[in-house]
Amino acid sequence: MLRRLVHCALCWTLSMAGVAGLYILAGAEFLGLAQLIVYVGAVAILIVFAILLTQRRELLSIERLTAGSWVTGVAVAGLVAGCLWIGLAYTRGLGGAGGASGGPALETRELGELLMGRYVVAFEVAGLVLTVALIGAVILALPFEQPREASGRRADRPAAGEGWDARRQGGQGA
Amino acid sequence: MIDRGGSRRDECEAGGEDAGRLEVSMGPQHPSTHGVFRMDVVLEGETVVRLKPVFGYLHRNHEKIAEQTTYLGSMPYTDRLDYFCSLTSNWAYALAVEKLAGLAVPERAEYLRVITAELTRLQNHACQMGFMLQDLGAMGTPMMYAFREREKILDLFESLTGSRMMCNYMRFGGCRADAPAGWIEAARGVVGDFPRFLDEYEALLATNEIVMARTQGVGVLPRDLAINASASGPVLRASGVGYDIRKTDRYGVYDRFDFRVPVGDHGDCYDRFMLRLLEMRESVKILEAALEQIPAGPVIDGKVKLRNFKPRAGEAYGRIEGPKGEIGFYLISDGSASPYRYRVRPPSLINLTALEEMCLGQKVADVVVILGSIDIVLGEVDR
Amino acid sequence: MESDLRSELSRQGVMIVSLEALYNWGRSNSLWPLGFGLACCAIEMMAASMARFDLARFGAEVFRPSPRQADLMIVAGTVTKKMAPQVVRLYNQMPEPKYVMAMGACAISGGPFKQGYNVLKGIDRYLPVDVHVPGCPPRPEALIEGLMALQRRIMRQRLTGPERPRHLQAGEASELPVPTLGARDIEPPYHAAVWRPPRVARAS
Amino acid sequence: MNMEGILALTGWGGLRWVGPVELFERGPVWLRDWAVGWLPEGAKVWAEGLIPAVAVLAVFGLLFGLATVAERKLLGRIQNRPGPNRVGPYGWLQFAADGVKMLTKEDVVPRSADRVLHFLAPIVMLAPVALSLAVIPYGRDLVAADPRCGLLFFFAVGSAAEVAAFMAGWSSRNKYSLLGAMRAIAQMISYELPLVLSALTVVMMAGSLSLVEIVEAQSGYWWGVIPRWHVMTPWGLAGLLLFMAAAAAASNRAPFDLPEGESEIIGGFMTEYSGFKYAIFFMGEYFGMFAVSGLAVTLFLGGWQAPLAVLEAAPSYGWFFLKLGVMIAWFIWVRGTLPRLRVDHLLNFGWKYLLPLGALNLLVAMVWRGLGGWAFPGAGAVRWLACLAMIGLPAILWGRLLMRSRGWGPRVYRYAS
Repeated sequence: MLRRLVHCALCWTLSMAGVAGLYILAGAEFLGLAQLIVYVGAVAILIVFAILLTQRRELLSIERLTAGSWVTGVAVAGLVAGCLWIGLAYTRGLGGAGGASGGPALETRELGELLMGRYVVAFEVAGLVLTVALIGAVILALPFEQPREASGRRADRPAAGEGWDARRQGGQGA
Repeated sequence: MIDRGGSRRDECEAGGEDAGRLEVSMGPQHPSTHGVFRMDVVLEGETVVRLKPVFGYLHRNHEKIAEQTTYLGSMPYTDRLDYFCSLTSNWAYALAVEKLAGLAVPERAEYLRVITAELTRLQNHACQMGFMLQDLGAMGTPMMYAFREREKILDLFESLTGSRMMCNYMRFGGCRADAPAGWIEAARGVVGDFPRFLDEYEALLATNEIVMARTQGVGVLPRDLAINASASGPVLRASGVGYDIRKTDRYGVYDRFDFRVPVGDHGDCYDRFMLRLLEMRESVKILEAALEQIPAGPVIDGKVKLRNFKPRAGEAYGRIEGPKGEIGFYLISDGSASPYRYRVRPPSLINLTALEEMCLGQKVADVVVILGSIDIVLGEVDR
Repeated sequence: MESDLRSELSRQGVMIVSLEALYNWGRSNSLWPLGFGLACCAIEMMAASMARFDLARFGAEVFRPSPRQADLMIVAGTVTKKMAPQVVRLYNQMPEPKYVMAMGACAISGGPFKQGYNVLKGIDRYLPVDVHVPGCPPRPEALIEGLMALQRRIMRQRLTGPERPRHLQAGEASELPVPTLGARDIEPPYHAAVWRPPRVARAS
Repeated sequence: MNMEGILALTGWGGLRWVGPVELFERGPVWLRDWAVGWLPEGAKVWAEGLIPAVAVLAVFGLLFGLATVAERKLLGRIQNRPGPNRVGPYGWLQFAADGVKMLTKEDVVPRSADRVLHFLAPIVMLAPVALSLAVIPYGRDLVAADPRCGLLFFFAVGSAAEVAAFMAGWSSRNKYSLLGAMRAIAQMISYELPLVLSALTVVMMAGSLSLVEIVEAQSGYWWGVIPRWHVMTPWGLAGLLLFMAAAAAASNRAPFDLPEGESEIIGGFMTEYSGFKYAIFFMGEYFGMFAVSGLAVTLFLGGWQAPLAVLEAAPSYGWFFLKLGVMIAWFIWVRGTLPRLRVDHLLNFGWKYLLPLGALNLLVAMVWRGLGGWAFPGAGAVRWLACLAMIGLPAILWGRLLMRSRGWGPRVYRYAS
């Protein structure tokens, strides 16, 4: 099994790429490609970065699965597969695969018009929330003000490790 | 740390004690350490928080070898101290021995010494700028241009001394050989063409935005620290101290030439870079005057017995303004054929002592630029 | 292939290139040196790659900073006893086929610094040197001649038989042991696999 | 040339007389149709996908080889030296020698490396870049695939390169590699935004995400002379410059080659790669350069359109590859001229300079369209200059301001008394 978090993250990326492929197969080209850009290009890298910058070493490797967790895992997987099966069985009646041929997928232009017309409020609110999150992240990431000359001279510099620790605690407190 | 049965890989992954820090050993084989120099750097992200220079990968026992050989026998070894500027090392050593033995130098030899020393300064500074730009990532083009000029000067050296790099040209009481016919004219041609190269270099690089962004405010060496670290040469002058041994000692015939000593105000890499450019312009002025004024006459005092050379007991320190700073030789004679004590004051090593102060708080990419701006040669640092 | 048959065929307009010739042609014309300077000779090595001499003509200007991508190690300069382990380690990190050129008197024998306590008396005690380029330092032309000599040597190599290159011999160790600084001196003083002390013939 | 033309195979093996212009223009398409025509019905759909793929890979594979030699020769020219000239005629077979050597070189995997990821990284690097070559129209009707969202596809598959860089850097278990990977990711993420933003201007003006349609939107001539390429408009010119700056960063080319900054971090994420894997990385990088250059040609330089009506006789793909060559030469020229940026300068340049200007350029394009209704004499020139000033002045002033705020600038030196 995958014991290393980075491997797990990369596998997750692969599955996201697979989902994007499903979207494209279903005729939703725009959605699939957007999924690829957002999840493979950005979110996966964020996750990987987060793993790399994690301070706690014990978080980086996952304990080998015990017999009990095996059972749980298989049970959950079976449950999910069952749900999917039922779902598929019901939709089969809708007449063949939606496929690229006569797909119900939206044209990019229609998608844009919907987002800017009918769902504009929801779209803008989501945008606002994301902007607030972005600004918050920038504020969190800003370095704490330190005396300017600290960078140049050894004597004025905080002793090794001090600056780093202070920043870390500050970051956690904020 | 708690061992949870993780493999060595996991430890590696977590970066040892503190995952935020990365300890990198730059060198001894690293494209930008100018030889076999090593820096143990501790990085926080890309910022340097600790830097420990490690020397000695090119320790060639220069001083011990010199104490076992004759005075003249050390002359070829001084070539290999700073292998970019063999002629200035020659001169400094010859000066020390001449002081020790009380020898005078004929006037034409003094002029030849000045000419070769300034030509050495030209090629050293040009190549140093090329190397620094290489460290900045300029794919070799500035270096190629610098080496193109260097080859012209090396041709002059070769026809004068018989060797491109290891000239072994100075002798106690003069120079080994007179300039061959037409050499002065050839030198005049090379020197006359040099300002064009300087203009080209300055136009291409001095106001380049990337060069300015990468070097201005980077690797600042404050004035008092530069003095305390006994830095010399362009590194010291960039920190705002107008100290030039050519002016203070007036050794050789430097008092006959009109030249200025440029001084920087910021002490950063850009100042060190620009000072070398300005110094080259002054060197060209000296060279033009020297090539004009050079008198006829002998180039070596014929009475000096080089073969069985035994100066009387005593001590002497001879120093000159080399391209990298004050290069000096300290000799103690016990009256025998080889020095009792032989000591080099290597400008590269002494300028390098403030390296950590300059690098702390900078990015790892700046470290190589700062190192390049100091202009070290490992042959001289490690001796 | 028989040489007369080959010449006959080429007269008929048929180009026959054996795999061996192709392999040798490829690796001899693409010798990427390790960007690795030790001392004075390194400057002449750089000069050789610069405008006037231009090592690039032979396809050898790609000085790779990482040993993983280099083919040719030019040991340019004095190898001290402190540096020798790193030099051997760098050689070990290079992938096969790899070549070593000892450039300059110091790398060949210790040169003018031979009497020094800290200077290795020739890198061929630890590495299998293919080409020696004498001089102190050798002129760039000499280095280029050394490179061409290496190219000729590679072109002549047969890939089978007892003359085959080192990296194709089955029993050959892929890594050389790295010397260490011992209590008094660098240990071992030489690798028996690559170097044997010269036997001086004395009149009895 | 014989005006009657040549007997040529057209379509499904049919023979007819065609002129030389049509032969060269349509030749590749006929060849494909002819080859597909031989196959049984079931294999046709596969062959129609496979043949363009093989053709694109073969053409760009050869171009990769030639570009490496051209780069070394051109760099030599910039640096006063001849460059490779011994292998083959004028040294043009140098890439073959390098290729043979790379193929036969030992493949070293460090002992502590993560073998699987170490092996996969070059593939993950090369495959998406090769995919992105599929949507670029190389000539009239010469495109491997024309999805409705071609441009989006290009950027979407390109984003996998970040993952590859990370995989390479992390799996090598080398500190320089890790530093290089971190740099690569930070750089690619930061520069994707200005890249997309400058491309978005074109999408807005052409009204389509399909690259084929974008090229078609640039057909025709103003006053019969000046081609209607986007680069001939102020927003297109600014867009091209912004795009190329961001493209150099996105494809790790100088002066943005920090991820493999040789003088600082040895080889970046490629430090531990040898032999063929290294060659694949190298290839991926060049393919990336070709892909963004091809995209720039498509978006701004009219794709395969000829610059003059009389020159339309030459095959369209010829024009495309000529323009591509110019772009590659530009990349090489920049590489031979400029020093490298530092990582924080790089991010500042991306976020504080390219991004705002890209957004402004979007606005300029809107103004350009809005002013299209003017009809007084000289309206065209006024519209042109107004839009240029709208993007040009802020670009210069903002750049000056950014330099000034850091205290960067030329200095005057004094002399000791």
